Amino acid sequence: MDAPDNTLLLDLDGWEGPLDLLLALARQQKVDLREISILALTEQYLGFVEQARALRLELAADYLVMAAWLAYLKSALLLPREPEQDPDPEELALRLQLRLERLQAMREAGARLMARDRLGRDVFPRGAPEGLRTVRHARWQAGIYDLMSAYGRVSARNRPVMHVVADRPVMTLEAALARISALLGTRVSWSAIESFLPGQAQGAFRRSALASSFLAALELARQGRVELRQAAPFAPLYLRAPA
Amino acid sequence: MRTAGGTVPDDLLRAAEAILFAATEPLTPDAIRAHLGLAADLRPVLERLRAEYAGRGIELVERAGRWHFQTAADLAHVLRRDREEPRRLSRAATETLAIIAYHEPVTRAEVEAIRGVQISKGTIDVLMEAGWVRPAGRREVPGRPLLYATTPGFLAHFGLSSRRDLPGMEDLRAAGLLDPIDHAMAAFEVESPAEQD
Amino acid sequence: MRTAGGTVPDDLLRAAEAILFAATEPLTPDAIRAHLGLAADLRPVLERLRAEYAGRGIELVERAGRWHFQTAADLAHVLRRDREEPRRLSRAATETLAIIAYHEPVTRAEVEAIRGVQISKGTIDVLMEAGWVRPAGRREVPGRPLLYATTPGFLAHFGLSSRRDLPGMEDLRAAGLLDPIDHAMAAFEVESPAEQD
Repeated sequence: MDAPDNTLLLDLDGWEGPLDLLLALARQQKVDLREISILALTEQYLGFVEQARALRLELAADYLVMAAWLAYLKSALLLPREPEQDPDPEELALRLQLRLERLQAMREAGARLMARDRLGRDVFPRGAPEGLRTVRHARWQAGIYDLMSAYGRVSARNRPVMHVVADRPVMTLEAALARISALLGTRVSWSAIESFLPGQAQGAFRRSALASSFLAALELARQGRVELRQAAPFAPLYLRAPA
Repeated sequence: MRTAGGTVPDDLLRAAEAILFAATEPLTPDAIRAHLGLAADLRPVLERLRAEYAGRGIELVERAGRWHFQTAADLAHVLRRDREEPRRLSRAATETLAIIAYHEPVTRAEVEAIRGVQISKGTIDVLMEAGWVRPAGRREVPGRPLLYATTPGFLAHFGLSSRRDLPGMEDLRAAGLLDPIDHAMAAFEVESPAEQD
Repeated sequence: MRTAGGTVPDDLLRAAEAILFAATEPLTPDAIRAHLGLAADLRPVLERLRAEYAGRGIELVERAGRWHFQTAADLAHVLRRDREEPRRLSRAATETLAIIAYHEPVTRAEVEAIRGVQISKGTIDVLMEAGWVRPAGRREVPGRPLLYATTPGFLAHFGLSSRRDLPGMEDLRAAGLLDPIDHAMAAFEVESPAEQD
């Protein structure tokens, strides 16, 4: 811990990752990154990691990964060149240098950006603009036909209307009661309710006759004058005279 | 844009201009001076700025000793952009308009009686906004309710030369518009108090 | 303050000036035209307005195709008085913003590759909250990572007419420093299996 830059090197909090540390080391070496010695940089970095170890400082894993990779790069650069070696260590060194250049370029670009005349800090928009307004108007549309039909609708709604119920073919409950009572005496066994309807009954009249006959059957059953049988809901309904 | 001559230093003029522009409220000359941090007499600066902006789209004005920029008064119309959107009149509004046209002048209560349904405040407003209906005095009965009538704009829009051109009841009947086809339905129709117009 | 000559009608110039002055946001020529309600070519109008204001305390500037008035940069010292300095961006956020601006659109992993370190989730959030960075679709590679790009607000804030005006853009491009990031150096790659995109 004799060299003054050691204190800088061990200030771990200041580094944003191994690449950042490498860039700082490289800039100590040369301002122009294109002229740095990758080999020297590698040694500096490995020396830094060594010192951290000696001080029992815990280094984040990515610093150690970088150290391992740089140790590999260093040995590849120092060993006699094998023509077919892949990847080419010189190329790896060049890429590392390019990465450092790229990071430095972006760091400088960020600083230049922040130093620009910034809106709201150095230059200002109008403090109290009147503002622009977009006013939407409805252009109401209706035609004479709309008007006529609306008035027709209102008038028709208010005219007195006489409701006439048309004469419809029905079988009254009384008729059904009389018919079933009369027919029951002629039947010897269970007969479906449909067989009690008039033979000529069709359509609405047949439905009316069926409804009334059903009610009549219930009424007769209540009076004990008929017996009803149905095997299941909606199954045929059978009638017979009580035994 | 700089006028020739004048004894006001340019940098003072520019600074005052920028301060007034960026200010969120009208400024007294003292307030401007405080920003500048110097003891200059601002009166000639402000007067010259005002003169330079005279006739432009922006002007510098003084109100009760405070100065501010504003857009020129005659350009107020360009700051407002009007957009027309065609919209169909609602059924409630169409019926109300028809009743007013056939029975004018009528009160709102009378319109409601004829329609058999209440009408919302907005319905008549829409018709007035459209320029088809106008207030036409008051009926001299207790409460003096407002009367409504149609406008010349109404006749123009519907292509009528006078109200006598409105189709009569016989015309409506002939056109099949009085047939009570769906009136059982209409009677059941629910109309909310806050009718959409 | 009117420059001599010019083929721009005065009323058009005044109207455009008032609209830009009253606007709360930078305006595109189309937006100005919509307010004017006419189909004029606004380019000469805006160019002439810009020329007329050049050197004044207020300037007309174009940023990302939108125009607005702002105070002249050299007057910052009189305007900054009693204004709060906007929050300083962290180093990570500053570098991230620069990388996005110079490389856009980029993924978070690409930003991390250049910086050689993971960036925390909050870093991009800060830039988006400032209105300078926006999501810009996804890269069609496995995982479909989100892409980020800058906004018109970024250009307006930093006084750039377009991304071509970014400081040193051409030099960096010529030096190959903006080329697609080479992922070959696996050892440098930041390991971020659980990348939040």
